[in-house]
Amino acid sequence: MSRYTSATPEDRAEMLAAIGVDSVEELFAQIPESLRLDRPLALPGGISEAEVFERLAALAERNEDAERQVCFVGAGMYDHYVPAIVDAITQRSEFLTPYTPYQPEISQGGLQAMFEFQTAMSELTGLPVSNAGLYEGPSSVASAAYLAMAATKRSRFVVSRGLHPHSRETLATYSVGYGAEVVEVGLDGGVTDAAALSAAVDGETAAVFLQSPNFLGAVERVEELGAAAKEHGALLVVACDPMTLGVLKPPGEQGADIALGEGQPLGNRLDFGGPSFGFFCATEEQIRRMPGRIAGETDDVDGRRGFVLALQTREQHIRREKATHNICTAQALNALGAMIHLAWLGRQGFRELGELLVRRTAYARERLAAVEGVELLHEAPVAREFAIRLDAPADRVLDRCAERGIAAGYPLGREYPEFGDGLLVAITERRTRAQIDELAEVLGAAVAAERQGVAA
Amino acid sequence: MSRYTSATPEDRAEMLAAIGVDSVEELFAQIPESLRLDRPLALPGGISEAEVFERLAALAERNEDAERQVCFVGAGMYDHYVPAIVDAITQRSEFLTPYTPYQPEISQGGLQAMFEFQTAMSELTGLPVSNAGLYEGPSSVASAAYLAMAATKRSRFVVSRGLHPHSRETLATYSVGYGAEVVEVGLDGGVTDAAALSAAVDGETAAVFLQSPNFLGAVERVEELGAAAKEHGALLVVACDPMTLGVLKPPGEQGADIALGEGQPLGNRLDFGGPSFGFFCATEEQIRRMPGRIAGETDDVDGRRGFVLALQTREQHIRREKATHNICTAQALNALGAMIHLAWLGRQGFRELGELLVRRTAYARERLAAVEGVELLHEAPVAREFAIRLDAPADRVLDRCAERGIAAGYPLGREYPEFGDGLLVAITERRTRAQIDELAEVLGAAVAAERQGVAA
Amino acid sequence: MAMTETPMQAERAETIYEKSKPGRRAAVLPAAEVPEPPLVELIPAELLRDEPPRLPEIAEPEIVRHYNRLSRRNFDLDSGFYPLGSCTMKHNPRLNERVAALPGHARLHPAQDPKRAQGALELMWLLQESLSEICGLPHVSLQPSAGSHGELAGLLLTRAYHADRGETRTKVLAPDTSHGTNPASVTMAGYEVVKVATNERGGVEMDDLRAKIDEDPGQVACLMLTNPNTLGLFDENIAEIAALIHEAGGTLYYDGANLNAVMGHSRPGDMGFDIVHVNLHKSFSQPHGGGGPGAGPIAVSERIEPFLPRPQVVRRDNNGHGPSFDLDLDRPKSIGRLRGFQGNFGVFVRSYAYILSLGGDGLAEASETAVLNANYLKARLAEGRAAKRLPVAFDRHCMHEFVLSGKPMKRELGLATLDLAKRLLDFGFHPPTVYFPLLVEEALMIEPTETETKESLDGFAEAIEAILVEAEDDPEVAKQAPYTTPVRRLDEVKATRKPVVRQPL
Amino acid sequence: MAMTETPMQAERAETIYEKSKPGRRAAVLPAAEVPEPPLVELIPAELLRDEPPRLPEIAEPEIVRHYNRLSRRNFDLDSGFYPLGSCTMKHNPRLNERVAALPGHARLHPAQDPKRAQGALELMWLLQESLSEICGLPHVSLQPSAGSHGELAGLLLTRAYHADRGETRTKVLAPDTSHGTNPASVTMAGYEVVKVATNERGGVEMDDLRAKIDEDPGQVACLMLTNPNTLGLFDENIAEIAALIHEAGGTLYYDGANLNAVMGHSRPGDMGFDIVHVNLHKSFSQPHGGGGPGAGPIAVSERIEPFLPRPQVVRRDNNGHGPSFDLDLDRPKSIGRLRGFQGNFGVFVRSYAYILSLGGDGLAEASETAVLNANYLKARLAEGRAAKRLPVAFDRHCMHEFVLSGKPMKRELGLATLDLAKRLLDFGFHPPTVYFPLLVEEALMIEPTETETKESLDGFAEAIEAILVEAEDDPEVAKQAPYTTPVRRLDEVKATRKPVVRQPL
Ligand SMILES: Cc1ncc(COP(=O)(O)O)c(C=O)c1O
Ligand SMILES: Cc1ncc(COP(=O)(O)O)c(C=O)c1O
Repeated sequence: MSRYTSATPEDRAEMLAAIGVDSVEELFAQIPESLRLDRPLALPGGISEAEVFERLAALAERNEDAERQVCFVGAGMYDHYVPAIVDAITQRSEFLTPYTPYQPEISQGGLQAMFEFQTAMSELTGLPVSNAGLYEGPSSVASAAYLAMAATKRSRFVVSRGLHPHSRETLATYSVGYGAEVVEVGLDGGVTDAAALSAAVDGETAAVFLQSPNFLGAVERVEELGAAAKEHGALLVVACDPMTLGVLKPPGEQGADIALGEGQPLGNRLDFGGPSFGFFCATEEQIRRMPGRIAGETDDVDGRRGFVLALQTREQHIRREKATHNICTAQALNALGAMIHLAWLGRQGFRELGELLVRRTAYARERLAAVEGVELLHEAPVAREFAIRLDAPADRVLDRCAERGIAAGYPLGREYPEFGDGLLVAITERRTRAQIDELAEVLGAAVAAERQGVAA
Repeated sequence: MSRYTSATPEDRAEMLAAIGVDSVEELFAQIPESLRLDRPLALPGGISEAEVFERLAALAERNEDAERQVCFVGAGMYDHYVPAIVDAITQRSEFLTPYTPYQPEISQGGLQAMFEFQTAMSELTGLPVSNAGLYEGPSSVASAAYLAMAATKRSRFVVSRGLHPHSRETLATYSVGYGAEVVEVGLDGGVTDAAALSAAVDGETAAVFLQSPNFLGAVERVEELGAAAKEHGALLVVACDPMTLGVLKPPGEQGADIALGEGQPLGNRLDFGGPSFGFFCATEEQIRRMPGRIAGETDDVDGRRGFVLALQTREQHIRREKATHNICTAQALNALGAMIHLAWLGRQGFRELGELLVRRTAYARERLAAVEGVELLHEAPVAREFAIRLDAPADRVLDRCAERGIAAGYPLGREYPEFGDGLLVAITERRTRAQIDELAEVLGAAVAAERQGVAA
Repeated sequence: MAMTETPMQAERAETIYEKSKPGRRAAVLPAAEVPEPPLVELIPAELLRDEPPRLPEIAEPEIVRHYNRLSRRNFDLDSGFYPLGSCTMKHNPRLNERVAALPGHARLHPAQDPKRAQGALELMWLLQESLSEICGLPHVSLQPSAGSHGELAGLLLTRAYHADRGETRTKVLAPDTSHGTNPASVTMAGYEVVKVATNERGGVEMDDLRAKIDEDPGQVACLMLTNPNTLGLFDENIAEIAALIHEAGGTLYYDGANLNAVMGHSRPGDMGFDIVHVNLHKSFSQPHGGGGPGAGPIAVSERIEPFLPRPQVVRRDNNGHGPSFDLDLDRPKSIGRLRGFQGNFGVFVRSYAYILSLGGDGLAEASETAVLNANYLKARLAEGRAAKRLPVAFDRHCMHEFVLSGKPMKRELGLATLDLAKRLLDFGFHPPTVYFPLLVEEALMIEPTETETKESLDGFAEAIEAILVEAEDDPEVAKQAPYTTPVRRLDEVKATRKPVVRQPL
Repeated sequence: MAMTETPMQAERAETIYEKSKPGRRAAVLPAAEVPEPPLVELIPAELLRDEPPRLPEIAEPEIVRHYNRLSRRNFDLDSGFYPLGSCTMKHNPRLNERVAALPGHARLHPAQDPKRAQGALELMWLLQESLSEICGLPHVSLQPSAGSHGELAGLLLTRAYHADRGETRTKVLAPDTSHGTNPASVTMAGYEVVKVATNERGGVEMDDLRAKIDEDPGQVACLMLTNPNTLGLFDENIAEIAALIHEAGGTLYYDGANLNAVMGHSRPGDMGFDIVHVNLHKSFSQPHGGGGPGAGPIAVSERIEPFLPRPQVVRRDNNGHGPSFDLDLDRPKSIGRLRGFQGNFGVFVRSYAYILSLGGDGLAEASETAVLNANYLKARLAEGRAAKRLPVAFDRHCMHEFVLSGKPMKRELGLATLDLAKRLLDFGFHPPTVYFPLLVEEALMIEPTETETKESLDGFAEAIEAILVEAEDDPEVAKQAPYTTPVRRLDEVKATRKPVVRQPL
């Protein structure tokens, strides 16, 4: 009997008797002898809770996390401060342990929270319809492509090179299954090449994919870029960073049919990449093509206000092969965390946070641009992240900074060979002016050392 | 408006109007001008949650806690593993935030938990009555003295030197108020000097105080020592370590009238000394003289089982100057943590844990005794802690061990000058054989270095 | 049945937006510390937002109260028995939450240089190794975010595998008992679903399978199976099924949602499966969170390995200089990424902690007890009225779950499975999965899991009996149920006809 | 009023012992790793226990369910309005829990060498400094575990102070409005309580005070006051009171339970108090935990300082080598220890986090809003029926709380204060403190605190009105209340007559 099971020898005897067998083995007899594992699993035996804790604490010790390093790395996930009430509430059994709310009468807490979350995301993006969340950012982009195919009966996607590399790779992976073609449009001066984009969009194009701020941190002129899509009847899909939407014009006001993105900055920790959630908002026209759960308001038999999973006829458990998507288990708890964080920030706080990010980012950008051996990779306006070019090998410079306790940024070289020694630097409200000044000093020293070929 | 208050300017205006004043200052006018603070408090202004977190994390960083050091220090508080369910449950708002359960109809959760806790402590100590907890161990000893005075109408206490120094000091402090005399009886071979004790007890003695295992870790022969108390009609008060009561004979079976102690080992973290709780159990005769809250079972008007604060007529809020004690707010949440820990250990686990401690302690004692320059301070039987004597200055040896990441024990010298270079070494289930072996090696090296006068 | 409102029913649902009041706030932000020019000097006016989003304005105490109150309107696993078939609602250990929250895990940036994230990569590698052993397949990718994501991955792997051999195949076979995500994934992967019938023992109808294959073996890309299947029955013909599919050149996909039945007893790899997904939020105790997060790692055979998603966690031996761990991106035949970064790492921490806690023996014992509990409850429900009103769909020993049919109950008492489910709510139980699998009329799919006590199982059986007794006397009681829940039956049609999916502001 | 059982009422309370079944367990322990001789070879048989204590035997899932279910039988601050007079039920920030749980705090051994616990000692010193500034007194000891512990400390300090001057004094004065812990502490400290009357403004009756002092000034050891007092009224004569006591050679003790009214506005030290206790679990947001933990630090004047408990946290300047912090044990005149180790450190962390969060300005704003909320609610209750039925005991502006008298309500409607309190439970409110202070007949003591919204205060006033309206129509409704709570009125007499204080096993 393990710590989590309760069947005592007496229980087992009674239960077997009720079943009418002599042993549990008899129950497993339906598995052909030849397919039964004739040895114990080659895994260590169980250990005590204290030992499990020590084992995992020892592994965690070997990671340089944002508590040990000053973290200027972003690239889609950011070291924001998650308020204590987010953990306190999301760790309540009532939110942590239930399944997807298939029985609405006993799931009003989760359903109403989804409804509140949908409202918040709709407000952020400026689009009327939001679902209750998808896995994460990049796969949400691929999901939007699936919707666009259904909506337009076309199968060609035009994608800005400013879209997160993971989003582009994921879209490519899915598109093999979709039988769709993906055409990429390059960048110019840090932003999507407008001319190339309108040239690339045609009558076969199902959707145009932009990101703003884009991967290089540049705020895109979405409305102008989107014109080509409108012209050819393609959907305009805009990936965005939710934390910038307190200050930046929402995609919905710039002609986006779909606005989506990585939700981690809202109430979710870094967790080495997950779990977080993807948000997904759209116009009214698309509501019946939306992927994922959607909570809706309704009444009970006595006229009480209540919430249910709406439009389930879109979903796999009802519509099977004709479903708008295959997603089932998603990221409800992560979306709840986002909602609590947004409620905590509130209307004023959310805007102030956006302003804080823009101003500290401007300060950091100016500060680093002034460093010897560092120059801006582009001059386009930025909100909370920006790209620089180092006059030294980025990986070696990053190592030197890391030795001094600073994660200086995300190296662009691998995904953007054209920016071989490019570095992406991200700012959150946790990054103080003092830390930014220290980054400038440390980065400058590292670049200088590399140029003088000093051994690290 | 702070983050925790809600009164907007509009609210304030409406509220002031309803009150019929123009400003809040008018409400403060009842404080004589001369007594009103005419300047802001000389404290820094408020800061954001993230900043408070960073500030306190930085302070915490400067402590060498049991996660950074291998901790063999005990002396009343021990580095046991507190199971995760303890935090998960005690952090629920429903347990964390209510006041003392004065309204039983809406406090059944807390009251039943107290009742369950009382049952557990009664089982551990072998005494029929337990309260719901006091502040911590040492002040519980002083509270027992107050009870003994009321029960015997005497005011003389005989105390073993084996009682925790903090308990003896606290008893001395309170006794000034009680107008009582405290007589101390020495140790012989690590245990209370039986002859000296019976000589010290007389017809004026209100109570005899023993601790088992005593401060040097030795298991006392409580029954024999207690005989003197019985003979003279004094109460026998036994302080004990709850973690040893799975294997050691309970005080209640050795003639104790009162069994009490520091509850920290049960479900409470070290917290640099508190909050924890004191447990306090007694015979039926003493029930109406008990200090602190006691939950009792009863029925509601419909015959439903329920729980209330029983025997409140003992307490200060009813009896005022005639109360059995002045305690009001105690340590309910800490006692709940203890109950959850005990339920998690369960009847079998609790005994097994006791056995584990006894065996690892025996191993450690043997291992250290074999170290050059280390000898046992006494040969008496021990359960989870033992005393050794170092052939070198204890403080310097401890420093050397600390430099190697080991908190080797508690130095006896300050409180027991007679054991100048004595060291008290404590074992918990977290201290592995490997760590014990490492302690032997490091301690040996430190002693050797000191003897050779090697500079640290 | 009392129709007076319960205290909770009496309080009307109010959203946090309705509790908002201009000027209130919870968050206080750090000072800017840097120059504060007007934003327009930093970002062109036309790219700026005019009005901030209308998020709620409310101070912290009321936010906490709002969500605490909301939480009490949820039934959860820590409240009581939750025999939701196919969902494996087993105990969620708090230890797992504790270790997942360690800063070394929780605050580790996903783009951290692998050499500075060795602990995380080793943990992932150890989890891969454990799942590989449990599934009996040599290679594992942790990347998929949930079961359905794993299914899609498996089908894309199948496509890549065939493409690599110069083949294009169009059909994916799946039994009519399969879960909805299976056909949905098939479509997303660009395949056509071919349904395979179920035989009288609840397994795959072999003749139908052969027929469907023989139609055009060259078109058979894959067969997706759950084994034990969604009826809770182990398909004894699995070896032959595997042979047929492999003969046709297809891959065999194992939907691991029911892995909890066979851990340490039988392994998909040994059954002949090429690709397996594992729902860490089912068999490996990741809390369901009211609809996620989860994770759906996949284990695959040698021939599928070259195509696994990128990046892959690998262990390098550094010839003797002690092992190190890395993210391998250099995988030319890979299908590519399925998502951002490395997967739901926080879930990996919890599930690995669970595997460490139970160990190999504990996992086997868990499956054993899961099967024991299911068969015991099945036996209890073969007594009394349920025997006739709610017969088991396939009368044989089950594995970890079983399916009853409410058909007689509906015919004889006029009580639909839905009514029974709703009435169970008043008894404090979460209902079983209803109306799935589709081939069983008025289906009730019951999965107790290993972490339930005999007392809970008995209590559930007694509740079913009580409801049936009550219904013989007056079926209306159940038809109007529930009565004691925060809200009573809700108008789902309205919610779909005229959807209101956000708070109007 | 509906008398049908609520779902929660329907489930009979079962203790965890009643859910126990032999052989079940949650904990799995580490292997011994060392030789395992029979215990008798290590400890003499007669010192060993025969049978282990009969603790419950139950697996983890059911332990979690048990205590989660129990928790739902509690009303708490995060559930709703909790205007419990004198208890300062203000919001408990979760941030404080987070920082208290940091391993550097939570796993720090209290016997750690001070030079290896500098962070903790500095935090304690910073908290001492903050409380010193707030109280207007130069020295602070954090040692007392709660308010009543602080009271005892204050009286022992008074005794030591006088003894040091070769005086022995026997009397401690306290107003009849004082809290029960005051007289109880006086007795424990070996003094005799002398009650002082209250004047028509709710303050100390000066003539009575003079009389009590003049009886024998040399016997007056101390006067214990709460200011604002338990009526929520500030005693305008405090300066004169202080003068009288000091003239007589006594000390003036400030019961800080009501400090939340005056933070940043007025300071006990400036009022002339010698000794002050602060309830960190009231004014400084430490959660009450259903009856603790708390902490009751004391702030004292110069003349009392030499006698402060041991050890005392001190800051050493190390002539310029940067400050360090230490535990000072070398205090020859100290009254000694009041408890084990250094005090409730975890509480210090929370309260210091609270002080950092609000800052000096925020604390002043908190008191201001607390006073505003109290006066507003008082005004609301001076409207409608409450005006006549529940008149305020002393008709003047109050500070952070106020006291109503249910005397007319009882006379005119036959409704006791207790009935009103119980009926409030059905409206989802925690009742005020009742029957205290004693000098007000049928007293209701109401303290809303600053963290409540105007809406909550309005809702409470409306509930009172509704209950009074209802009572005019039928007082029985309230007399039988509550109806909707997990249990209804309980037989407290039985619990005291034949106390059952543990589960029989
Ligand atoms: C049999 C079966 N297959 C697949 C799935 C889909 O798994 P997930 O919800 O993790 O996407 C489920 C989950 O409900 C299931 O029960
Ligand atoms: C006025 C007053 N004085 C003293 C106390 C005692 O404080 P504590 O409960 O912290 O011992 C209280 C607490 O209820 C109080 O309200």
